[in-house]
Amino acid sequence: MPEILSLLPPPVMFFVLGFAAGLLRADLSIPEALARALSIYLMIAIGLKGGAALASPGATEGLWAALALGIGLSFLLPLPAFLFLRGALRIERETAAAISGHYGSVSVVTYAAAAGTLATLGVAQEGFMPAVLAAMETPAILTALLLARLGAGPDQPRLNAGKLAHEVLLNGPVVLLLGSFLIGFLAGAPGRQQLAPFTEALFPGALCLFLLEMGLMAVRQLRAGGRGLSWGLVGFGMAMPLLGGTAGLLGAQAIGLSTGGIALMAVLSGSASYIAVPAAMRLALPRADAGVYVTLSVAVSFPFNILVGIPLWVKLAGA
Amino acid sequence: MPEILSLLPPPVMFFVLGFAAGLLRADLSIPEALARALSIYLMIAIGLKGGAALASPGATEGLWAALALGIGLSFLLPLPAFLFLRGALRIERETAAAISGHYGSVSVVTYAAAAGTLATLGVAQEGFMPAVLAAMETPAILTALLLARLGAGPDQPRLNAGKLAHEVLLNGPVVLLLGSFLIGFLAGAPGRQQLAPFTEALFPGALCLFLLEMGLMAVRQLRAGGRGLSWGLVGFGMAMPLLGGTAGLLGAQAIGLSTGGIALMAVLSGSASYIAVPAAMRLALPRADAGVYVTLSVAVSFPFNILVGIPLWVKLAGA
Amino acid sequence: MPEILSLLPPPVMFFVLGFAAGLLRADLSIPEALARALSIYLMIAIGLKGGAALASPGATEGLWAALALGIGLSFLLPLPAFLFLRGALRIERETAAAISGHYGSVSVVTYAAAAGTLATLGVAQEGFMPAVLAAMETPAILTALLLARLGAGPDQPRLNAGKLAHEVLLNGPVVLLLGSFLIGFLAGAPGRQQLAPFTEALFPGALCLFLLEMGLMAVRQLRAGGRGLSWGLVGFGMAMPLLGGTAGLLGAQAIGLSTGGIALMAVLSGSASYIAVPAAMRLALPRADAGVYVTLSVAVSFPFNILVGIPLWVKLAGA
Amino acid sequence: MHHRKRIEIVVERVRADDVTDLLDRLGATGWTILPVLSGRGRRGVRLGGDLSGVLDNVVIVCIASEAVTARVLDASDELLGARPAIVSITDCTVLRADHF
Amino acid sequence: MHHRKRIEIVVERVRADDVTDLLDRLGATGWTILPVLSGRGRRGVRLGGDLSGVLDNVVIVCIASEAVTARVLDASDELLGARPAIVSITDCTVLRADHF
Amino acid sequence: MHHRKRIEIVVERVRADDVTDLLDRLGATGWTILPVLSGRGRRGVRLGGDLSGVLDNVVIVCIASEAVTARVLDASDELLGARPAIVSITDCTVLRADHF
Ligand SMILES: Nc1ncnc2c1ncn2[C@@H]1O[C@H](COP(=O)(O)O)[C@@H](O)[C@H]1O
Ligand SMILES: Nc1ncnc2c1ncn2[C@@H]1O[C@H](COP(=O)(O)O)[C@@H](O)[C@H]1O
Ligand SMILES: Nc1ncnc2c1ncn2[C@@H]1O[C@H](COP(=O)(O)O)[C@@H](O)[C@H]1O
Ligand code: NA
Ligand code: NA
Ligand code: NA
Repeated sequence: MPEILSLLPPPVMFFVLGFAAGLLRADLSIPEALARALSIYLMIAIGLKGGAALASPGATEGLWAALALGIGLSFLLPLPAFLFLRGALRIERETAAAISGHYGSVSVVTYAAAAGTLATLGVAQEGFMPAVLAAMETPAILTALLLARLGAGPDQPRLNAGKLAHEVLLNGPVVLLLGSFLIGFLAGAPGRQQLAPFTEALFPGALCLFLLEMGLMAVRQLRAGGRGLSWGLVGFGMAMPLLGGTAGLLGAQAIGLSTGGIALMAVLSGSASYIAVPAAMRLALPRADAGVYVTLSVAVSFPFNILVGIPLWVKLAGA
Repeated sequence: MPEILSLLPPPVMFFVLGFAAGLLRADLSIPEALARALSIYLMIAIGLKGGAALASPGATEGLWAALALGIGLSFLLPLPAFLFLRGALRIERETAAAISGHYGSVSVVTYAAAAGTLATLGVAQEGFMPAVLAAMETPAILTALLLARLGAGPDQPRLNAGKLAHEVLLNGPVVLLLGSFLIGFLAGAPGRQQLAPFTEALFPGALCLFLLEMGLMAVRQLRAGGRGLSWGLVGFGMAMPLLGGTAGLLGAQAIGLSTGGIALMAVLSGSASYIAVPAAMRLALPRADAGVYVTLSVAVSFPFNILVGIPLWVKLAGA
Repeated sequence: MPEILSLLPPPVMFFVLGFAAGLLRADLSIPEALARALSIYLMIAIGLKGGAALASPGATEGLWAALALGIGLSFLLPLPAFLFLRGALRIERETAAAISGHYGSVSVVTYAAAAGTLATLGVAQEGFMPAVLAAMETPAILTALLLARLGAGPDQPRLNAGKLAHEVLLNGPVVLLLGSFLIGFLAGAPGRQQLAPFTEALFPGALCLFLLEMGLMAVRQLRAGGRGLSWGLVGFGMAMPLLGGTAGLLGAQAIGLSTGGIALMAVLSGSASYIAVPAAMRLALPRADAGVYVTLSVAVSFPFNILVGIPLWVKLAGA
Repeated sequence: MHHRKRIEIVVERVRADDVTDLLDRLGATGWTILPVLSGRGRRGVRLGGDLSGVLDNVVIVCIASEAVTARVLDASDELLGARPAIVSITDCTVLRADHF
Repeated sequence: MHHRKRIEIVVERVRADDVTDLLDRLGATGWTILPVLSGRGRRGVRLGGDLSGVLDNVVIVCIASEAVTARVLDASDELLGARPAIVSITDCTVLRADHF
Repeated sequence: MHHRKRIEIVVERVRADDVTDLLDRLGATGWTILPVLSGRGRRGVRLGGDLSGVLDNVVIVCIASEAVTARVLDASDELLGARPAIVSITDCTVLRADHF
């Protein structure tokens, strides 16, 4: 059975279960509070584990190059996305900018699922990857805003810079990931040991439950917002993760990350935000269509990354 | 203390605590989202454990006979229930049919509590019992619908067959139990080991918390819907579990299940559904009184099964 | 790192994270259902552990003196609080009485955080302290009511004695703590072992998550209700924990508790209720300003106790 | 300001979709669904939050033109005939006529 | 269509039972309780969700006849005298007169 | 009994603060925010509960005097110009005039 396990580990099977249950309109729903609770739990657990790992000797080697790579990709990946959305799909400017921001940023659960797959396969990775994850959350937001402004008319609504800076620097995922990372670092090995039953032993099970809900949510949002998605957009929602992932893969190989690090960097670059970026775009680009970008990220690219992206990047990384 | 523990294990003590707190109108409530989350957790944990158990060699022995017995009981037990409700208590046809469906089907928490008692006592059981649990969820729904139609006038509202089939095959408990069962089976021993801290180590504690809430909920629904219950109905809500449990006990002995399997089959047959069947009845038999069947199942038969049924069947099974 | 850990263990760091995130208006929120669920979990876990500890031989030594001390402090501490609030701050009678009741009673999370600090430091404590915690919850409510009546005019609204008795004896924290305590006691060592992965292994992690939320909640309530707090009241919210804690410290030394017991008794006396007492005051003293006492307890005294009180009492107790 | 009707319907959560489908079909430009904690009616107290969800109710609010309201009332009587629900209508005014 | 009153009461969650008991006693045929996220009034902002629940409010909606409404108004003034709550009344019409 | 207006606004949860700030500024004596499960409007179905919360809506209810209502309507047209929201106004009566 280990082969099936490595291709389709339990969390991914639960995603498929949720997605199938949703498609078949099964009478199944996860309380919204549970989904939010699990999302918070995953970010804290990832942050704590990463911080504790960084506290061990020699663990910072390669950190700066990886951070620079991640931040650079987050800044740059929205560009090709925007050009394609405007040029080929003729999407309205603000919506195109908002969508493109999602693809520079990252998805915590996609990262968690990939980390789970690597753990199952026994492939090691750099301990600082959660810091890279946190660092990639928000640069893309700035690019998206720039893209929305460039060439736009003078009737733009005023940008509330204060509110926006908050969204960029103080959105939930960044605060939770960096905060937990710092706490994990300060608490070191004794802290890690104390919290391990919560943050590590429960992690695979919590991930299963959350991916079940993500499967259900993908279909739900597809039903509610799917009419807004053209086939072109759906295609974009699958092609863009491939482009982003390839960029991440090549970049990570160039800076000499480990096999696991390469796979994770590709997964991060290929993933699309579904918490931090939508929240920022709603405030900064109110005329962009939230139904489109939320649906595209949650209901198209997320499933694609879970089912196709992760196995692909893990394989290409050489694991 | 082990004696007290075996008669009244912690989860049951928490049920008593919740029930007592409810009766005394203590200012205590469990968030609804937590109750739903725990209910989902229990089904997933039961399914995963059962599936993993089935993946071990020789584990399918006796599976088909047990499935056949469970499905048969689920189909047949509504019959005596319906006859009694119509004949002796003169309950209106649709409501009688709806109630009777609950008693052919099963309660996941009652099963979980019984499994916990058996674990405390160190009594083994067939690993496939969660599959039997899932299989018994829905046959009773069909019987209930048949009973509601038989001899009814021509002014019946049209039955939306599609919607109904979904309720029967794709209700939450069936999807979660069978889905997790399959995933547990595919993931096998390595998957089980990875998920054990979540699905097994936490199980007793989660069950305690959930039974606390079930105690509170039983009293709450009794207060809200209790006026709709005659003494005859209350009596039925206790007698029917005894009848069903006896049938399950004898059947399980006849097909040669283990001691634990006999006890669980009796518990399942004696238990009454509180998720899948009410949901199906609401759609299929809209004129039946939901207040009556929900209250009877949750506030009369469930407590009776926890406090009287489980100890009785465990004892009679010879554990 | 152990030094940082002992001054600022992970749960306290998470409190600081939540508080800072709140002050900076970070876009972060914990679902209300999760906060309530964690609060219930902590009370059950504390009760179970205490009850199991009491079941071990010789564990009741010193119990009665500690209970008497705790109950006495809970009865008496509202007196100086009330005198100060009326005399120095000229707070309206009912509100002053309501506030003072909070400071005789206790905070479960403050207790849990202190117990966590002691565990990190390896300092032992009496197993019955959770019983003292439960016993201190409500005597202060009676004192508060007496204070509200003394010297009040004849136009007092009738006191619904039945409802009030329920609030005093059957409020959520008392029922959960005492109920779990009893269950833990009855279940003894085998029960404890079965539930330990839930109640003990998860405790530090759950406490982290809950303190994160308490930090956010403190700022949230400060924002909503802070305008109602004069600087005098804020000062009171810090001075009163020092007075209460000192009384608890001296009392515990007088009756000869262990180092850990002394620290916990000081923490309990210094802490302020945020569940049981507000609920009771709302019913019994409807004219008192709920915004003031909830905000003072949650947003001033709680943070003060976590950041200043606990380290102080742990140090002064000699740990 | 333009005159419209505010239709408010209390109905079982499991049947909310049927009602909104009806509203859509009859030309309503929109609707909003609110959660209900508990309620009392001819069938006694209904307390939401049982695990099957069958005792949950919701409130559906629909701002509609006179014409749509008339159609909804005719149809809802029929739709809800067998299953109880509470329908009340209030006069209201709205800012932008083209939205409703 | 029949004329009725729609009574809407914002009140503390811990006191909702007192209000619905009063409605029952005065002959209301039913009521519906909705959750509130937050609010502002004379006592400032009230943000639900503290752990004791004392800051939570609810909205109680009651469709009642003119006669019941009059009785409720008289009594609620008294009931709520000491404790703040917001009561507003709107004219509405209902489908079936026998339900209200 | 005194005549007032009941303003009901459906708006995105992330923008609720802007609306209540406006109400405060224009002299409203209070408001109440209710949660929304889902809704449909010109932008199609909006289903709350996504993890970013941007698809959540709320209902803001404000009982206000005629004068405040007029000011709110003027301003809300401007405030909400770029961003969709649903505003409806109903006549209502209240018990105590001094509260509103
Ligand atoms: N007069 C009323 N005013 C407001 N809500 C009502 C009224 N009557 C019934 N309801 C609501 O409608 C639900 C179903 O009513 P019923 O079918 O009559 O039991 C109740 O649970 C209440 O939530
Ligand atoms: N003018 C108003 N319009 C709508 N709701 C109000 C109004 N005034 C007060 N409320 C609600 O009633 C609650 C209590 O008001 P108060 O007792 O005046 O603080 C507030 O928290 C609001 O939810
Ligand atoms: N006619 C209507 N009646 C009630 N609620 C509406 C109506 N139209 C829109 N809404 C609500 O307002 C939200 C936003 O509408 P819109 O911006 O038109 O998509 C919807 O999701 C509904 O909750
Ligand atoms: Na990306
Ligand atoms: Na059964
Ligand atoms: Na105290």
